[in-house]
Amino acid sequence: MSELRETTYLEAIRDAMAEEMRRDDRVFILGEDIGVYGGAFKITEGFLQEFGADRVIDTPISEAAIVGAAIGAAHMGLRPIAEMQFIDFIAPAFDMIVNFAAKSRYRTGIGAGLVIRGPCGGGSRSGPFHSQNVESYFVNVAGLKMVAPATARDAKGLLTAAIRDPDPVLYFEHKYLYRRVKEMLPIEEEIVVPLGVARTHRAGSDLTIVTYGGMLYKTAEAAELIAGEDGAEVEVIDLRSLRPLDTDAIVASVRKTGRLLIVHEASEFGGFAGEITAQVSEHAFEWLDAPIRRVAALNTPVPYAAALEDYYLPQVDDIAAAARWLLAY
Amino acid sequence: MSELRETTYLEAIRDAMAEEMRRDDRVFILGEDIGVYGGAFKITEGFLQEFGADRVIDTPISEAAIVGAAIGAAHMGLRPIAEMQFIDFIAPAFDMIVNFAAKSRYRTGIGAGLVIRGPCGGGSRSGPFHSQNVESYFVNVAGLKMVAPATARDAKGLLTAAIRDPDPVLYFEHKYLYRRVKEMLPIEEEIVVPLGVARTHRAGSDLTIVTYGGMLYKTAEAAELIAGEDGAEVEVIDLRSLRPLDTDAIVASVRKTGRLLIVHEASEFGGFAGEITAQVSEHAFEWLDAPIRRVAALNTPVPYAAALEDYYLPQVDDIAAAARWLLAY
Amino acid sequence: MLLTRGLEERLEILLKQGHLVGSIYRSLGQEATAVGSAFALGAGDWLAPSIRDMGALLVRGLDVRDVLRQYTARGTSLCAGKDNTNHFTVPELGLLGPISPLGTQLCVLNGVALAFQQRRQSCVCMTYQGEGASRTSASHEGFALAAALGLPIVVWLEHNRWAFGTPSSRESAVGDWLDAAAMYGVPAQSVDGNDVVAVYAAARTAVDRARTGGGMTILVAETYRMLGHAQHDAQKYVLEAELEQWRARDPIDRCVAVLSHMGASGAELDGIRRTVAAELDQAVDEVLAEPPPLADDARTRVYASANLDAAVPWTRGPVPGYGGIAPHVRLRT
Amino acid sequence: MLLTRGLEERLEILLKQGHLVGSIYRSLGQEATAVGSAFALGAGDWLAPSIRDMGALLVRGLDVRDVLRQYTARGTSLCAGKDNTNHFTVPELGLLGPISPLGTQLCVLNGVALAFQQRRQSCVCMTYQGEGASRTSASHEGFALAAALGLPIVVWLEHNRWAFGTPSSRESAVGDWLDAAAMYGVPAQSVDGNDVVAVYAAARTAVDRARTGGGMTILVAETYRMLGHAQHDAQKYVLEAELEQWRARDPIDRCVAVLSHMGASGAELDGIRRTVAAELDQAVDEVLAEPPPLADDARTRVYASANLDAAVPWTRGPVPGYGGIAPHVRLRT
Ligand SMILES: Cc1ncc(C[n+]2csc(CCOP(=O)(O)OP(=O)(O)O)c2C)c(N)n1
Ligand SMILES: Cc1ncc(C[n+]2csc(CCOP(=O)(O)OP(=O)(O)O)c2C)c(N)n1
Ligand SMILES: [Mg+2]
Ligand SMILES: [Mg+2]
Repeated sequence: MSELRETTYLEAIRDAMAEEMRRDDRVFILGEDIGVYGGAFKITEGFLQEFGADRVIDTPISEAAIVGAAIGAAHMGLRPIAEMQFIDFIAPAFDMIVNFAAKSRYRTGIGAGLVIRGPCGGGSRSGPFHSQNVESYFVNVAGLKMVAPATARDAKGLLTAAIRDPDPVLYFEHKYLYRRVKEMLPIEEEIVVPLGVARTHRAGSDLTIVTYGGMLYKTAEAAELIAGEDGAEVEVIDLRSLRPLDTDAIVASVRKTGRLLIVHEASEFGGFAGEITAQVSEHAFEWLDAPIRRVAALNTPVPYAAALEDYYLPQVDDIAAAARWLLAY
Repeated sequence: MSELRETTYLEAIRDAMAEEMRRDDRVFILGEDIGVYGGAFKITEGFLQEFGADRVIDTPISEAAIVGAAIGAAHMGLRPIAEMQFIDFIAPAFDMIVNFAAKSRYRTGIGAGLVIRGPCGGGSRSGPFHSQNVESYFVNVAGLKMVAPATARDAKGLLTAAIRDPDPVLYFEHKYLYRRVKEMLPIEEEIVVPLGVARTHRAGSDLTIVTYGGMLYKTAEAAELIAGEDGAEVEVIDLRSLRPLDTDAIVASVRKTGRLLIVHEASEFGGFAGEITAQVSEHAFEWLDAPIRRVAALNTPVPYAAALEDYYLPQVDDIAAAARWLLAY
Repeated sequence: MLLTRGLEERLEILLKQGHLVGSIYRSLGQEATAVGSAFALGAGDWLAPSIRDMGALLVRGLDVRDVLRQYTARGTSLCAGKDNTNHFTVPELGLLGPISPLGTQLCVLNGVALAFQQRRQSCVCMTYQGEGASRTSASHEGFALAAALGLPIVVWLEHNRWAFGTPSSRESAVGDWLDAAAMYGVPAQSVDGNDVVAVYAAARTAVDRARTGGGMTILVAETYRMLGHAQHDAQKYVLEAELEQWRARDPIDRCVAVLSHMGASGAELDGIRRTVAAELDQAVDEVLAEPPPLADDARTRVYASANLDAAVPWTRGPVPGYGGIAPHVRLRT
Repeated sequence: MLLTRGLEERLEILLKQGHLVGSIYRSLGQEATAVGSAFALGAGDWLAPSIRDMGALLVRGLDVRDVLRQYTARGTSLCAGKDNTNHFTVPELGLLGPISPLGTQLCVLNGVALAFQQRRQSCVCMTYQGEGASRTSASHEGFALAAALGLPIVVWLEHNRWAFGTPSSRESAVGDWLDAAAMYGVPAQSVDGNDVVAVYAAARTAVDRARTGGGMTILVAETYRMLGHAQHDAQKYVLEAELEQWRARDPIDRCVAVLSHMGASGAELDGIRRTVAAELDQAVDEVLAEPPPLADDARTRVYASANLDAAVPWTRGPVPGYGGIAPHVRLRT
């Protein structure tokens, strides 16, 4: 077994990119301030020195052009990683993603194997434009894949898999976890987490909670609370991939527990919980002993002030209350 | 009672705009080729002559700038209607819509009462970029309203309401219906259909089908088929508004029939049916006698060839098969 | 140019006959820009034509049958019937097709050029854009990035006076489109877009510059769109006098004049015309005999893995039921 | 300019003291551009400052307390604690704030100018944009539309040599930013952005042109960003010699020199400094005493109608249950 090192979520992202760039010279990264400056969050610190300006490309402030160039380079067999300085700034590249990247293989037979990654999520008092969760913008777009790691291991393993994937992958990294989440990971050993496979974070037989990304930790905390105080065992499923979605894992768990709660950080209305509800409704209706419920953010933009943002975001108490409601149902 | 005239869906849209422009000089329209040319579908034919170049503004090909200007004009108290030549081209304006228009009131207290409208939908062999249904891009974005009329009366009434509404409204007009759908409508009489209120297109007690936009007609046809052949009565609810969503109407119907089918023309995965399923799951779980099911398009882009597009789109037979499955459940 | 014009005329006939639906964006009057410029590229170079550059596709070696197949939505078409109009992406021919949202293609071609640059290949990219499209967001970002990175790319701005149904002078305040280049800090040149030889010469210079590390060049083709935007546009808004003026500058007539001047005989030219017509006749017959795609193919090729093909709708299985998992297994227990 | 600089220094202190989170984008060294230009506007005109134009906000009459309230997320702030940094939209002062995605603000200001144009009001709009932002898609569309429609608008391109942590020369091939204007076919002029009088003069000319129907002008302010992008950026990538050079051109020092030359005494100037400091001290004390917003206000003002306020999460009601409709009414019947 190889040596272990404490690795933050942020370092896991950096390591995945650096290791893939060392292994495969087709991998390169492009984005704003990633070279000379080393990235807004210093994720690509030292990359320019190690890999050179050909593979660590500082671009103009132009997200559409960044994604576009990644698509073209992917057509040529390269493996581009396009960084959005904040995932909120994926919006100007929306057209390139949903119309060019997503539809490329279907229309032409030529794929666009690229990764678009960037910091998402709230909790860090960053206001309406640096806190968003954007998965729902893309959830109805066939041709895209989407992942949202919650642990350092998954951050590394999913990014490695995404870089190698022949299809366009949106990789949502939660900035609140960057330096808060740490894990012992093997040094220089390849970790690959396949896209489309959920992970059972905590086993249980009384209630299934499906979540992903930043909400994993609050969910796990609520599950422990309930185990301690109520003696009920909550199964926590960390989706990791949103598309492809591991419907089998969700359905199997719900068929076991008979109860489902879905937790996500994006606003409730039109959020990803809807698709999960529809899938479970179709695949496990007869096993349901209670309504499928969801805990998600308010149906508003993300507010700035601490009191407002805390109110806006789902909290451990919300998850625990919902879980208890379902358990008592 | 005022005189009636046969009015196509397209004419209803034109009439709504022209009448509002006559009534209220704050209303104006901007977009590509809407002035000199009269619009790609000739909806604004004659507008330049009647209302002048100040209120019928030919813009450069720049959807972001069009929406941006509409926001600024709305801030100043005007009531802009921004036309997207095809609704597919709303993608380059995505950032302006979700980040500027939608969040404006929340952030600043100043609203952006504007309408963005354009032809959506398939069935006319227009290929992957002139056939899309784009509602899911926006469904998780608080601050927006969205409507999708199916009848000529609703096309007129919803557009009038949208123009008068103080919030940003996305108005999806189905191009397949433009000249195929006709109705007798009063001449020069104001029709206002409030946003957020669904319409029971057909009453029934055995099964609820919720749909909107282009799929209303196929759904209604399937309902008639089943009434004739199976003797079961299907209730067809035409949502008209997607946001605000008339959850009460849906829930009331499902509580009555115990069975729900959702039909939409966009791809299934991540489509609007998810949100409806989640709402019904929350509000009417105990009334459900069968799983909530959905009929929607394939999880692919919209293909061009007739055989492919027909396969891609939900058809009357699909709706009838699903309905029968639910009725038999 | 004769082939281009002939092919587009066949497409119009096929449309009238009901063999194809949708739009044809004719390049009538602009053939010289597409054809002359494409000849300046070599093997390994990439070309990204807009919808009005049929000629460039043909010069790069696209088979007229492939064009016909795509327009008539044959199952044998390069895109398997899934896309339409002039969207041809053919890596073997170095062709990158557009998608409909204008301006985006340049951004993607940048990535191709970037690959050349990274691999130290001395290959070049060329693309085209209407003056209307130059106002789009994507176009601007594409230009700016190509300029900033010094990519080996040549961009034609086709100033054909129109954008759909609106004169481009109404949609912009630009006087001389050559100025547009200044914003990006790259060399630029104006060319008579209806003169195939002048087009070639300018393209050649720009291509050579890009090939030798000189970065992007912007070339402005001064030309005119002689027909409506597409078939459904009768172009009623155009002054006949203006058309007349430009008809006198027809690129084929001018080329014929030059060739005659250089000694080509009428018989030789007629021979070429006949060859082209025969080729087109045969191609049309051949393609029309080919089958449409199979409906079920609508499900495939969304992702690289066939496991991720779209499922057959549950309503279309022999017995309705969800993918092997019958929801009613535990029915009312 | 003194007020701007003083206010930004207070914000830095407040940040260090933990009274505010998030970023402060200092305008150190660039105050003259914002201040001088804003003075060229009159009542009824609108101004849309970027994040580095604090001075323009103050000139237009924004209360320093409102700035402090927003940064420290008071419930009393103009945005009710919902937005941050220099995003101030205040119709009564003719202020349109930016949102974070760069370039978008110009597009929206166009709409304000359009309203003036439609109503035949002789009012004018002015806005600012970094050279980095000028590469964005929205910026381009905004310029192009304003030019095409001849809108009464003045746009400052603040060429401060940097875009976040990257020299702008690395992000573009533009030599002279004045050239950027050519693309849109409108008049343009370069200005010493650190000379408040020169800025005012150029702004005045452009504003007058816009007011009298002459359309858009682009003004390039040659200046320098003397600090990092935001607080978290220590600007390690900047050469000290370059900073030294620009420090010698500090806009306040230069303005003081001019005033002294015109006869202002040291005592007078010190008096102004003291007044500014006192005003700021008082404002800080006042604002810090004000309360944060109430959590529940997070739900409001998404739509015009309070009926559409976000619901209280069902998990937070006294008895969990969905908005009056108890799902278990028919429980296991
Ligand atoms: C983003 C976007 N908006 C609108 C359209 C619709 N549209 C297709 S072609 C066209 C006019 C193009 O004019 P120009 O770029 O000058 O090219 P030309 O047709 O003159 O060759 C328009 C508006 C589009 N394809 N993409
Ligand atoms: C669309 C978009 N992409 C990225 C960012 C992140 N960002 C904020 S400021 C900035 C640099 C801006 O540079 P410039 O426009 O020159 O303004 P300056 O800071 O120099 O005043 C970047 C990249 C953003 N705000 N918007
Ligand atoms: Mg044109
Ligand atoms: Mg700058």
